[in-house]
This record gives sequence, C-alpha cells and structure tokens, in this order.
Amino acid sequence: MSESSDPYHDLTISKGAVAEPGTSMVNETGTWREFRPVIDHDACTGCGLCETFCPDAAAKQVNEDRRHEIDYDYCKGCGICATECPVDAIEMVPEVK
Amino acid sequence: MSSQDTAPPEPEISHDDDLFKPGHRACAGCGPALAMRYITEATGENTIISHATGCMEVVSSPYPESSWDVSWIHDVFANAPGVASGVEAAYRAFDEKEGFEEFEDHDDVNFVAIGGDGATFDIGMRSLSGMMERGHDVLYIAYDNEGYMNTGIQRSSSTPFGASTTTSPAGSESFGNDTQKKNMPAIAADHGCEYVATASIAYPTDFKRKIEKALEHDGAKYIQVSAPCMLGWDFDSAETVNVAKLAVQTGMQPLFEIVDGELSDVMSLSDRKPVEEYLETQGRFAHLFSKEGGDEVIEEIQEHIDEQAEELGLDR
Amino acid sequence: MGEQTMLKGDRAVAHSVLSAQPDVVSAYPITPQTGIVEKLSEMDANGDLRGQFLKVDSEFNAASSCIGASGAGARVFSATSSQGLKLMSEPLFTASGMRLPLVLAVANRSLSGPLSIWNDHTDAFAERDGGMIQFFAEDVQEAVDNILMAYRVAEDPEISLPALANLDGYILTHVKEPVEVPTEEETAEYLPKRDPHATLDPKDPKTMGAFARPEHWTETRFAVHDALLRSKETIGDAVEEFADQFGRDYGLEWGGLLETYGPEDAEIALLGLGSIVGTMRDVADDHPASVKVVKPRVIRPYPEEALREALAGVESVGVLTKEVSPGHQGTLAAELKSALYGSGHNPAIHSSVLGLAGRDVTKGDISDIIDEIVDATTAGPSTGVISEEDWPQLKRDMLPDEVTH
Amino acid sequence: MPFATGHEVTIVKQIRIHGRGGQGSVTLAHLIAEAAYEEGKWAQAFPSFGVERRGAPVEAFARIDEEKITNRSQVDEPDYVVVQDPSLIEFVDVTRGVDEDGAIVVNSSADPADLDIETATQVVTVDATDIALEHLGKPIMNTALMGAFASVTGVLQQESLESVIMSEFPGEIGEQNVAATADAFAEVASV
Repeated sequence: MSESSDPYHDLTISKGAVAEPGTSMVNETGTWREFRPVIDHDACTGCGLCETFCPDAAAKQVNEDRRHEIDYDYCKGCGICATECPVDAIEMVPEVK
Repeated sequence: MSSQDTAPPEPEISHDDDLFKPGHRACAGCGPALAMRYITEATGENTIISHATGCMEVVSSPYPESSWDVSWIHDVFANAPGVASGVEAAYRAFDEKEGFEEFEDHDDVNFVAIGGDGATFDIGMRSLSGMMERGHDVLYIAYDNEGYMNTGIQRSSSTPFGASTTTSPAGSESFGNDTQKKNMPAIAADHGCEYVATASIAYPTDFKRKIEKALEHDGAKYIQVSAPCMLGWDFDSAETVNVAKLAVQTGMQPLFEIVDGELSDVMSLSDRKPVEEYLETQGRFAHLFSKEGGDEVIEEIQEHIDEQAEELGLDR
Repeated sequence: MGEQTMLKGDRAVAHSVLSAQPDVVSAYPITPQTGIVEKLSEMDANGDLRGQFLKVDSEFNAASSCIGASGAGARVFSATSSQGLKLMSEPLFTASGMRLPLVLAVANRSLSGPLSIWNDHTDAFAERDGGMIQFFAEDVQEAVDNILMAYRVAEDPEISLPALANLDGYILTHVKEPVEVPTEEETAEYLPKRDPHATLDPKDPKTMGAFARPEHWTETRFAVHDALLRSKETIGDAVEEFADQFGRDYGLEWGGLLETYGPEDAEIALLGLGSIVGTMRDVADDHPASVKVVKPRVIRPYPEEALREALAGVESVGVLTKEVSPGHQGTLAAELKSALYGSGHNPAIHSSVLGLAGRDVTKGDISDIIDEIVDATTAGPSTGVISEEDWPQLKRDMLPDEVTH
Repeated sequence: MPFATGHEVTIVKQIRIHGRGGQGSVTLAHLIAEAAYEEGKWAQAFPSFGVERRGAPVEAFARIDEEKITNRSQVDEPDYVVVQDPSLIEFVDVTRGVDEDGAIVVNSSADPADLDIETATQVVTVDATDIALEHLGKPIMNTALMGAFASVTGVLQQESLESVIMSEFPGEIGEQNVAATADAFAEVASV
C-alpha cells in the first residue's frame, strides 16, 4: 500500500467524515491469524473454491495456470478454504510467533 | 508479519477488482462478509449502496477506513430503505431536470440497500415496507444471520425456534427462542415486489444470479441471503460454508424465487437431511441435545420444516 | 418582484419552497403542517414542482429519504411538526454530523403528552442540540423569506448543515394575510445551485456515514459546532443580500441574527421568539413604560454577542417563552442568562413561561408582565438574575393535588 | 423589518364570526379580509384553532387596519360579530367582549328584538340563507352575509366585495354570489 493511500497519513477529518473508497486495505488483518493456510500446489487442482469462499478476499488466483495463493497480509486464518478444498490441498498450520 | 519464507517470491496478489476490499474487521470466517463480497461482485461498480447499521456496516467503515469501492452511505439502523428511496428519487430527479448532466443516468445505476435481519425484520420494517410499497427501483438485500450479532447475539424476529441467544437463553424453563422465524419473503411478495428470492452464501453462483436477475426488474426487489455467524451460532470459523450448506440441505433455509407473486425456481432436494444434522453443528442449539425434552423441540422444528417443505414443493 | 397577495401561511411557504425547486420533497402529513405539503402535492400534480415528491410512510423516512437524496447531491425539502419532528430526530442528528444540507419547515406545536395539536416551541427546543440551524418567523412574510435564507445558509459549502425554518403552528400556518412570494427567477438569483462537498456518484465513489472511533469523533463534533458558530456570519450575509434583492430587512443592524423594536434607550426589554413578537410590538407601543422588543431570529446558532449588545442599556429583561425544560427553567431564559454571565452587564431577568400548547397570549397578558417588571424595578435596584420563573397563565386552582403549592 | 417606533393606534377593526363546522366561517373571514386588502388595507383572517368537526360551534376571526397588523392573539374584543347560524345563540355567548359601538350581524329571518341576545350593541338580522337560495339555489349564505356585514358596518365597499367574489368564484357562480351580496347589502341598508 502506497503512503498516499494510507488514510491515516497526515489525517485531517474530512467534512462530514466522508471516507475514501477501499482504504481498509491499510488494516492488515493478517495479524489476527493463529493458523495459516498453506496450499500444496502439487495437490491443488485450481478449482478456485478457496477464493470463492474466502470472506477476506485473501485467497486469490494469481496466474493463468489457475495457481492460487493466499494473501497473508489479510488472511485471518479462519480455515474455510481448508474445509472447502475438495482435494484437501490446504493445510492449516499454527503460526509461529 | 510478511512471509519469511526463503522460497521464491510469491506472485503478486491483486485486490484491484475487489469492490469489498480486505482489511475489514469482520470475524474470521464471517458469513455476512462473504455476502458483501458476492453482492458487490454481482452489482459491479455502478452501484450505490445504502447500508443499515449492523455488523457489516461497522466492520467495513471505521473512519477513515472503508472497505467499499462503490458509492456507499450509512445513516441509522432503521432507515436504509428510506435513505435508498431518497438516493433513487434524487437520480430520477437528476434525469428529469436540467443541470445534472454530470450524474449517471438513473437506469445505469444499481440502487441497493443492505441490512441485517434486525434492520430488516424488526426495526427497519416500516422503512422497508414504505420503500417496497412506493415501488422504488431499489434492490433490498437482507443478510440473515438470525439475530442481533452486532450487539452481542440477541434474538430478532428472524431467530429460529429453539435457538438460544442472550435474550432468549435456554434455561430450566426455556428451550431458547419460542417463536418461529418471521416470513419476510412472503411479506415482501405481498407488497407487490416483482422479484423476491432467498439465497445462501453456500451457493454464491445462485445468489449472484439472483442479484443480477433482480436488477433486471424495475421497482423494489427483495433478496434474503442466509449468512451464518460463527460467533452467534457458535461453530468453528472454518465451518461457515458447511453450516450454510446444511441449512439448505435440511430445508431449514429453502432457496426459491417469487416472481410476480408466483413461487418459482425452488431449489429442490432429492434427499432432504434431518434437521438434527444441522442443529448439532451449532452451540446455539446444544441445549436441545443435552436437556430433557430437547428431542421434542427438535421434532417440532422438524415438523415445521416438513410443513414448509410441502408448501414449497421442496422435496424432489 | 413577486407580487403581494393574500395567502394562508402554509400555502405561502409552499410557494416559497416551489421557487427554490427542490429536487426531492419527502413528507408525511401532520397537523398543523399538512397544508404545506398539500399545496406542494398540488404543485407536483400540476407539473409545477419539477423534482420528485415522495409520499412516505412516516416522518422518520421523510428525513431518511431527504438524507439519501442530499447525500446524492440533491436539494431537498420536508415539513413537519411536533411528534413528526421527534420521529425525524434520530436521522436529523446524523444529517448534521454528515454535513448534509436539508431544509425543513417546522410548524411548531407542542409535544405529547397529553396530546396537543396547538402551538408552542417545545418541539423546536427538543432538537436544540442536533447541530441544526434554527430560524424562527414572526409573520407569514418572514416564514416565506426564511425558507430561502435557510437554503442559502444550509447549502453554503462552508456550512453544509440541516436547517429548520420554524413557524408557529396555526398562528402562522393558518392565518391569511398579505405576503410577497418570490418567483422562481428571483430565487434562482438569490440562491446558487448546490455545490455539494461529496456525492454518491458511482464514478467517484465515497463512503458516507462512516462510524468514528473515540480518537476521531470529537473532531467531527467540533467541526459541526464550529460550522454553526461560523454560520452567524453566513446568516448575516444571507440577510444582507436578501435585503439588497428583495428589499426586506431582517435585522441587518444586528447581523441578521435578531431584530429590535422600540426606543433604543428603553429600560425594559421584552424577548420572545416567533409570532408572539408581533403582539409584543403592539403592547410596547401602547404601554406607558419605555419598552423595547428584542427578537432573536435564530436560536442556533445562538446570537450571544448580538443579544449582549441589544440589551446593553436595559435594567430588566422580560423573557416570554413558549417552552420549558422541566426540572430547570425556560431554555430561552436560561440561555440568555448564560450569554450575559461575565458580560459586566447584569439586568434583572424575568422569565415567563406562557402560550403553551395553544393557550392564547393576549395583549393584556403581555401588558401585565410589563407592569410587574415595572413594579419590581421601582421596588429597588436591580437584583440581577431572578431565577424564579413565572407562569402567568397557570391556573393554580386547577393543579392536581400532588403539586406542591 | 425596520418598523418605525410609536406605531399609531389607528382604526383596527376586529371581527369575530360564529358558525358551525362546515358552514364556512373561515371562508367568510377570508372573504372579509381579502375585500379589505382589495381596498388597500392590511388584513388578517384566521380560524379558532381546534379539532372540531362538522356541526360543532366554531369561530373565525378577521382584523382590518390601515397599517400592518402584528397582533397574533385571538379576537376577544371584537368590533363586529357575525353569526352564521342563529341556532347557536342559545348555546354560545356571541356578545362576548363585543364593542358597544359595534354591531352584531345575524343570519336570521327573525326581527332582532325576537332574538335572545342580551346586549347594548346594535343587532341586525338578514335572511342570508333565503337570499342565497334565491340567487344560488343553495343555502350557502356567506356572500350574502358579507354584503350585510359591509352594509351595516361601512367597513367594506360593495365594489371590493364584488371583486373578491369574482376572483374567488369566476363566471356564473361568481355573478350569482355578487347578486346575493348586493341584495343583502341593499336589504340591510333599508332597515
């Protein structure tokens, strides 16, 4: 996230507290995570269900080969992707603190 | 907290196309947050959302942050439909009057109002009734997590029979909530909404198709999407979609459309599961399995579902 | 120039609103406001009102839809009274925080209970702390003109707040008297097109109505407070330009925030809001004592400095107010006392609560109040603030047993 | 407004109308005020503010002055009283506060002396309902009553009555009402 899109940078309250779109990106909810989903790319079929069912838009297809990755900046570690993965290609592993 | 892997750099992950951006403060495994994603994916950019107070409003808009990449306005708990009525009327006026050429055409904008079940079934029902009765060109979407989760899991008139909440707790004399869920889709249909549907976050393709279909209709539209709350329903965050699926598969949450007042497109079930399989996944129903007499309550819930299934022609 | 004609107050206000051609009008009927929206409905039905008219389910959603439309960038109007204003109260408070201009005509009426449909100022004062500009009108002409000035100030990009244009229910809504109603051309000249600070344009998405945490909320409230304070100057400009264009002067001498009438060096001042001021003028003319009338045109922003100046020479002030804050006193008097505290000038303040819920205030009532002030003044030197409040119209023999006499 | 101080107490005339809900007391007050305004005077007309429904005794008020009227109280000391319905006299004190040099105009076929009104003020009767029936075919007596009021009090000119009636009810209906007004004016003048 660029500094200019950080809404807290030199924050002055706008008239009526009108907020700019998409600025929640500054809040990296990955810090909430206790378990981290790890994708076994060999087992992954690229079906995309992890992406479909991620409440935080953290599971994403990243190339045309249907490779999927987890955006650990935002993944809260809920584990839905691991539960819904039809080929058990996602494992939840404890975050190492 | 960035990755400390020594593996080759991960490919770039882009959120450019997300209209409900990450960084929102919903619980891990939030069902309603999935609904917000699906709504924005289906409506696209040319959308103005009027949002009621509630979980999804609070988690998405702590000033100066916003998860919304579409135009969005929140006012109070009870008035999202009233606010949406005003937005829609303003665009109608902009179309008809001179001097507003810089605004999008009314017909090119999707006017959407969103509220939880508390905002929809209870406190905002007058506002919703007025919006529907007047026929504003607004799609109202109720995300239904069956209670006041934002304020700490109190019962609403959407809370199912037998569910324990903080204001309908199971106790020595109580099996939890003692009323049946209010039938909002029927109420919406009786207002003359051309398009009414139920949906589930477990069936996103169906949900998004229904949103797109709803938006093809002029006037007021109503969609109610079942969106389990891992916190309020008390299940593991990884199970949100499974619980939502079970709600559909047991007939607890039937999926259907009402178009021009006629029931249609019921998602029928070839092998409807007993409701127990759904109830046992959630702590809010745990007392039904541990307390004497709980089996009778489960039976009552099953009977209610069976009656509803017959009315809807749910069983294949 | 709009021609002077005989019009009923509610109809005249509707004509004034029409001249501003709001994009969205949204309202719900309530006595004694209804005549305003009935007339606007007729104007809508005849195609004279070019905006949208929403006949909503409640005042709550009248205010709500006005907020949505104002957020979208529209000029909006609603009208209400009493319980209706109460029902609007929740969204109205948000409109100020969101800095959305709305203009409402409020036909002032008592609040239940017991139910009463008649005039006093309980409803307006109950919204005092909402961050709204509040104008009061003495006669139909001022009610008509305040609509335009309310738009002018509310929609000023530097202010951007909701404004209530108060007019006394029945007394002004239901009286027929001569009034000039501005034409659309005149109003267009006076009132610039709205220039909103943000809109709900999908091409430039914004998030309106975000929630603020403790680290930011204080600043948003201060901004509203500051805008209200700054609005005094904006009102002054609006009154000045109004006088230039329409030839009617609403207290230019006092920055448009109040008007005075009577001898400058009077020993006694009478202070009141709205239509009662007209009757006060008549009494001041006839009474042998030297009396001037002081009429605040707004209660928010509060015209503190102007009041201090206008009351600078007087020995006593009679505050005649159609409201009371139970457990304390009439707010109009309480606020005057706070305005004079520390000013170095300490006139005796005689507060009278009267005219509640339509009880007729006669010239005799007002004359008696002046007599009492004269008696108190001649009885000895000014004792400063007199905290005991008088209820001159109270029928003590009718009070319930529980009342301690 | 920057009023000059020391407003002269001029010829303010205060009128109170007694009628029943549905008889158009407010309309009559409006017509009187409008006719005065037509003559270049300031005028004010307003109802007694109530929740009364059809048939209940109601009052309406008007004030006429050479200068702007600012008084907002109800009319308790009228110069003139107009009674639309004589059956009210039994229940309502129509003389309340009336000026002794003023007049009470009653819509009645009876002789003033036969009416049960105790007052030092002049009482005049006119059968406005009959005049209305004759000219309009309907018992809508307000324009006739206004003619009688103008004639008795001298406060309003016949021309201004005509002008107000014609602008309020253009066409044939207006003409019929003007005729009724003129009839009543003449009838009372001849008493």
